Amino acid sequence: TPAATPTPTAVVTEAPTEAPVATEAPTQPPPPVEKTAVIGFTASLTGKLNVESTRQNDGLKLWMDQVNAAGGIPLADGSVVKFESKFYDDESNKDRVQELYTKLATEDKADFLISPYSSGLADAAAVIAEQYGKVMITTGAASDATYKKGYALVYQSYTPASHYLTGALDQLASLDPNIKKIAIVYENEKFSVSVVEALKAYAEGKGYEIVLYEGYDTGTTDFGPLLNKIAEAQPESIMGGGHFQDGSTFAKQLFDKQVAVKYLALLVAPPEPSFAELGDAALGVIGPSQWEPLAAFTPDFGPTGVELVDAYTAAFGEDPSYHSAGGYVAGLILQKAIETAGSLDTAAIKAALDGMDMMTFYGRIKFDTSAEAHGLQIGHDMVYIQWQKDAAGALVKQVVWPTAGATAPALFPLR
Amino acid sequence: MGNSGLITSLVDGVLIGVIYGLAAMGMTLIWGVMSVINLAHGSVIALGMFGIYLLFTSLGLNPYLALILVAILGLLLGVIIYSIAIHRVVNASHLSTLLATFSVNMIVIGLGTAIFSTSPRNVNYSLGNLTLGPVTLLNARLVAALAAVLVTSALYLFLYRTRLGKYVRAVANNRAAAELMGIPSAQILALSFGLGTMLAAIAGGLIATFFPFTILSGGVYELKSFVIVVLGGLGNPLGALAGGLILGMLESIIPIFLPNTWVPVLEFLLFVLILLVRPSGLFGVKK
Amino acid sequence: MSAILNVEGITKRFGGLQALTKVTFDLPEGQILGLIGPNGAGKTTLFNVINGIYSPEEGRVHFRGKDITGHKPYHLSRMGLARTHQIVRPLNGLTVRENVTAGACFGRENQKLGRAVQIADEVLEFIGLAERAEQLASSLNVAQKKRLEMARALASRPYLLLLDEVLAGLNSSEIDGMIAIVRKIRDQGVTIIMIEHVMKAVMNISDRIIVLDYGQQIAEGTPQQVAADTRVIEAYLGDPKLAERLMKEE
Amino acid sequence: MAILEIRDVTSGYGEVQILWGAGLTLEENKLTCLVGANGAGKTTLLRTVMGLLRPWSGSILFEGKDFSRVPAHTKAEMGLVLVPEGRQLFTDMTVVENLEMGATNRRSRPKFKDNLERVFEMFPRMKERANQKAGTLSGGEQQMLAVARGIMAEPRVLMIDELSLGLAPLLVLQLFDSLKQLKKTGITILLVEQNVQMALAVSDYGYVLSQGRSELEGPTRQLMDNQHVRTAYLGL
Amino acid sequence: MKNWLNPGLWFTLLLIALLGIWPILGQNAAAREVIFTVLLSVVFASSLNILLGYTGYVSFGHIVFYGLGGYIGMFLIERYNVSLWIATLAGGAAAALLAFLLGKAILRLRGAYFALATIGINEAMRAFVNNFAPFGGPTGIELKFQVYKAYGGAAQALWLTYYTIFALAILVVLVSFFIKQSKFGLSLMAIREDEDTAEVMGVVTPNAKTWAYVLSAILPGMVGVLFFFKNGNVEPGDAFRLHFSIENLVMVMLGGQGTVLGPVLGAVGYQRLRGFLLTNPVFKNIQLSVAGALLLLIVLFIPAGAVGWLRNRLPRLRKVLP
Ligand SMILES: Nc1ncnc2c1ncn2[C@@H]1O[C@H](COP(=O)(O)OP(=O)(O)OP(=O)(O)O)[C@@H](O)[C@H]1O
Ligand SMILES: Nc1ncnc2c1ncn2[C@@H]1O[C@H](COP(=O)(O)OP(=O)(O)OP(=O)(O)O)[C@@H](O)[C@H]1O
Ligand SMILES: [Mg+2]
Ligand SMILES: [Mg+2]
Repeated sequence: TPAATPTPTAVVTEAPTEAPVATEAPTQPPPPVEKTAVIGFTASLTGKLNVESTRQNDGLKLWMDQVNAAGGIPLADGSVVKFESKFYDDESNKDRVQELYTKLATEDKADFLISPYSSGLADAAAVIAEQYGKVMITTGAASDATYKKGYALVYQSYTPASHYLTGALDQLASLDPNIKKIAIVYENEKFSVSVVEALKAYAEGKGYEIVLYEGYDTGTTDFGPLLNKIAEAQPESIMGGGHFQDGSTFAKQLFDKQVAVKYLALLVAPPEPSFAELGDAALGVIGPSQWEPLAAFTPDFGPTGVELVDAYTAAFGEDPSYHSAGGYVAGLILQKAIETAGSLDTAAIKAALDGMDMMTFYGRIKFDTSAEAHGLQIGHDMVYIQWQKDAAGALVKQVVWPTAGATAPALFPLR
Repeated sequence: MGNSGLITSLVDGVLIGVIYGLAAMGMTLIWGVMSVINLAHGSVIALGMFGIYLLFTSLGLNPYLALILVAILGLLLGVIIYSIAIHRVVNASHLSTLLATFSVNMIVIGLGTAIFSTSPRNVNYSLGNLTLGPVTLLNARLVAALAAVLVTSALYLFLYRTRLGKYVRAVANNRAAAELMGIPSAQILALSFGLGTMLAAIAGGLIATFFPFTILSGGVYELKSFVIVVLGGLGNPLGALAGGLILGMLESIIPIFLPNTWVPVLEFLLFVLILLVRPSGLFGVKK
Repeated sequence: MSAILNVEGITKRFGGLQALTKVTFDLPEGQILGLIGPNGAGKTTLFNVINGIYSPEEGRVHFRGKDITGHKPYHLSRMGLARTHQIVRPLNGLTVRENVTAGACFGRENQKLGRAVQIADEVLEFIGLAERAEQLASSLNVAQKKRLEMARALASRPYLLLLDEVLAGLNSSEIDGMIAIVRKIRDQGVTIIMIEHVMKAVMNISDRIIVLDYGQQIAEGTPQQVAADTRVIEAYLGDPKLAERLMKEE
Repeated sequence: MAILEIRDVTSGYGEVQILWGAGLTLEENKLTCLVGANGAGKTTLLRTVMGLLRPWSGSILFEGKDFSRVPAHTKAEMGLVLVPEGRQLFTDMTVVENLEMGATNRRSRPKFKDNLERVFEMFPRMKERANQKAGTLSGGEQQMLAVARGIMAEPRVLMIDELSLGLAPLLVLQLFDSLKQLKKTGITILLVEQNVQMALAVSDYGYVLSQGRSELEGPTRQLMDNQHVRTAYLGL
Repeated sequence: MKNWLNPGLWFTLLLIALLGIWPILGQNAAAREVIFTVLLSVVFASSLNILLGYTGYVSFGHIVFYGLGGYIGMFLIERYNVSLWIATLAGGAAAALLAFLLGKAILRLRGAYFALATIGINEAMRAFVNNFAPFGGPTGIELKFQVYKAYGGAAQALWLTYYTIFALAILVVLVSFFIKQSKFGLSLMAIREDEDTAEVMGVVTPNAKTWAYVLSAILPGMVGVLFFFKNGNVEPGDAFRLHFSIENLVMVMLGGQGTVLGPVLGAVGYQRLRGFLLTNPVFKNIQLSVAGALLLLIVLFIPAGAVGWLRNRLPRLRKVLP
């Protein structure tokens, strides 16, 4: 029963040195057989994805430490399973992803796999997971395409890319129905393109006029030419972006150039805490987030948002970002599936995942089970944050959409 | 696109182009003098960025003052890199130096990632804006462009007006002969490498005053430097400046007519074309 | 005897510099033609025009009856025209045998590799480098490198051989050896043009001599005629008295 | 007085030994010549003296001081100048720039103008070609430039490897004549030549190098008159 | 022919055979993946060596052939459902064609200018593919998992690509050996030593260079298809990654350019070194710097590469180690 499961957060508040299983049991039965399950993945210790990947890795590590400290997960046969991780540096590129995942799946005898950060790397890893019949929970891999390739064992914890910015458009419509001119400016790369393609179709369906639809290359630092083009097109709203660096640079240069725009929503960058370093340039910028500490979901499994933030901050000395939450929730999904299955058997766990529908600190988790898009995340939704000023004039993040979860009204129009 | 748009684009192009030119100058100098293709160029640019960042954030130094320190450190770093990694192989087979600089790059990037991670940094220091008619400019960019022009002129005067500069050119042309003429070639080579590294570090430092960066950011400028070096002619510092300007203008003008993402296609095609038509560069003397 | 080479009115300029002016001559098969003249007179440039490195501004070159003006060097090599370089250019990273084998492979006979190696060994024997066959070309000394240049050219079995100062830098016994070799080559029926500043050799070996000065042909004839020509003495050979004075003076 | 003394030097390339104990002494203001068959090691000796090759053993004394470990550029600065085999010009620089590069040491700089005039007089062709890139000169012109550049350095000791290489007979005569003039201006000269007869004729003292060893030495007259020397070493 | 008896050839082949058979014997998938990476570089580096080592032309952007081959192959598999074999051949053919067309133009350039031009070509190609809709633009091309069914499932497909690359590795050694021993090889080496002289000697340099370029492009084009087929997707950034190109240059130099064994040793050594450091618990956090430092030491103390060093030390080996 779920109640008998020591949830990780419950343990953190207890003295971690005590073995919870032993103390809780009233009649001192022989200690249960302890199994160790290996979780394998690669992380980008070097290369361009290093930051996001490290946070994701930290989140996962927190989950694992908590479960292990809580004494592991009891299985149906009376044994308990604890976890151990094996991971290697994928250098943020695809060359060795398959080599390393194969090593994880075979030599290192990983029982479960977690994806690397980013859709591209996850894609390469998924083939191996599928081939060795290992369940893989992906995180940081939003691109829809991976889950439409016919995999049976790959499960997505992120909201798919196609949903990243559609909510922003809904918000815009509710803020000012008269705004019609949108510029979509995006990083010309797999993930961002899948986001804006969906956005574009959605916007056109709603009768918006796309005055500029243009990509920029990964690694762009000088947005001057693009900004001049935007200024010429005179959009009322700008949406798009890509990853942290280009997104924050874009926001900054847009501000420096004093381009007039009423609504600005960018991918990935705004939810990052360090986005605040932009100062006034950050003010009013909106961004979709997989998760926010502010978002007050009532979990039916795992810790609450507040508990997670406290534990994470204690462990790593910084606030968790949604990448951290993604790493954590990947573990949580696995935990729930093992508990439901009561064993480490792949078929049973697959069945548990297929049937999963739970509420966590991160939001709802449910997977598509159709043949066309098996494993695609369909339960989880994005929240939209905006940088605003608090009473003291410091920049703070507020959830501004959907209104149900909003912590403050949106600052509108931007400038 | 209207006239004001064009003017804005041109001004932007010039300002960024000068910086590109400065970044490329270090590469062209090292290449011209010792035929070393410096694959650590990008990482030195990144170190220049971090130099400014660290001096600014931890010592609170004014970034432009910090630039002087960064320049000196850059020179030293170059001399050290030369003595450890390059000197032994500078006469060995043509490509050994390529490997040596590649290794240096790996070491710097590896350590840099371990220390700084690849999260972007910002030098939060603003000089404000300047608005002239339709054009709005960041003062930081203006200052950077000016600084770049100054550094270029200084380098030019050094190479063509001073004895030491002539020695550098002589060593570049024939090392053994220079040695026979009483020119201490090893020191000259170390100095040249140091100067090249210094220029890269300065360029990095200036870029850091208006763009965010990571330890990997230098790579982009390294690639652009290759293009510029060819446009301007190998080993020609003024050519590098002109090449940088051309590149900067192309980058700001092409998007007026085509989607932004076609810029690199045209840029590199043009590059290959120029190589074929005028391999000695637009400003090199024709053979 | 028919002419193997006809040079008609060749003019070559480098920028403002007129390196060759209307150079014209015919070369009968089987002869040795000496080409002399002061430094910078245009001798090497003439070789470069004949074997296709430069194309001339004016004039034509015919080789064995065919117009070859502006043909690529590699075509001319296939047609039987070989040369050596004034400043030796061995293929340094290859062995002596490989150098010469390459000569045989891509020369007039366009030999298969196996046969080319045989030819190379024969030529090396002939030229006196046989025991160095396995050495890297870079480790040879000046005299040996000159021989290597010769060997490589010979291995291509040319009809016409252009020799650019093959005697420069050799001591007198080496020079004698080389002259003997050049004679033997001629005796095998190869026509030779030879640029040389070593007078005792040129005068000895040439059937005919052409003298260039500032790109112009200033004299032409048998060695005796040329040696007696006052313009040649003035521009090139120098006053014999000067030599005497030099030798005597303390 | 001996300005340069080379004692029992051994040296070579990689592991191949070329010099097996070569020695010679240059008297100040004298013209000394070094002859020997092709491959005897003359060039190797000059390179070793100059410091382009490291001596394996033996010593090199310049004005009585040990000089063996001094790098080439310091030697040049001190006035030991080599006109090398293969010329080693700055091919991408003009004739005049090459001559300027010759005059880099402290003693030569103030005399640059005078020396320039002097070499233009010696080699009028250099004046004609003053602004041509050295790499495009004819073989003989390059040789002239190499010698001229050596003279520009205002050397104390001038070592010339193969002075007459590739030069027209008339010019060779004039050049040997000029060497005698140079000697009078206080330059000590070491000449390596294949044109043995001429070299011995203009020199004061001669050495014969054979297979990396100094075989014979003596005033040039004596060497010339010695029949054994003539046939065995000079190929006359 | 007596060439066949060359011990160096057999040694090289034996080395590859031992490497290649090891995963097959134990049906060890982890080993297979490790060796796949190594063999990929063996093929790439040895091909590059034909141009770099034999002909003396440095191609920085050789990855363009790998990328283009990979794209063409993936396009055919995804769009027209052709078999892996045909796709692989097509990838090689596309690379060869590109090399042929390019060769006519850029091989006129020498030294650094050629090297730079190859960078330009690669970057232009990458930027172009990024904008080229039929190849999926920035999203690239993805294969359905279904595709592997035709080869008996994903596991079998991965083994098949492995056997193929194993065969290509053997092939590349044979090709580079026989080129080196041939008249064609001699013409390339003459060009390497002195192109003008080679021309004077009768080497038809434009043709020889172009064929060397084409030969050095084919196999990289083919392994590109194998690699991306195995990955299941291809994106511009992965296909035309300049850094990988330079790494392969490094391998050639490490092993010894211009030799048959050199690039093989270099590829094995470099990839295994990186692989070891990446997975070693002590080094994995600073693996890049450690690899860099080791590389630097090797470069400084044996700049001629392993085989070059051996050949210089023991000249008798010159004949034995081609
Ligand atoms: N590429 C070039 N550019 C400019 N001038 C050149 C070029 N090549 C040769 N010259 C000039 O043309 C003239 C003729 O040169 P060439 O090499 O033919 O002389 P040469 O008769 O062979 O002399 P030498 O006996 O010294 O070798 C020389 O004055 C030389 O400086
Ligand atoms: N770089 C080198 N590597 C190996 N051996 C060399 C090298 N340079 C010269 N040698 C060898 O050293 C020996 C002596 O050469 P050196 O050039 O000193 O002779 P030399 O007396 O100057 O001859 P020459 O009159 O031909 O110039 C020759 O046998 C030559 O093969
Ligand atoms: Mg000549
Ligand atoms: Mg010599």
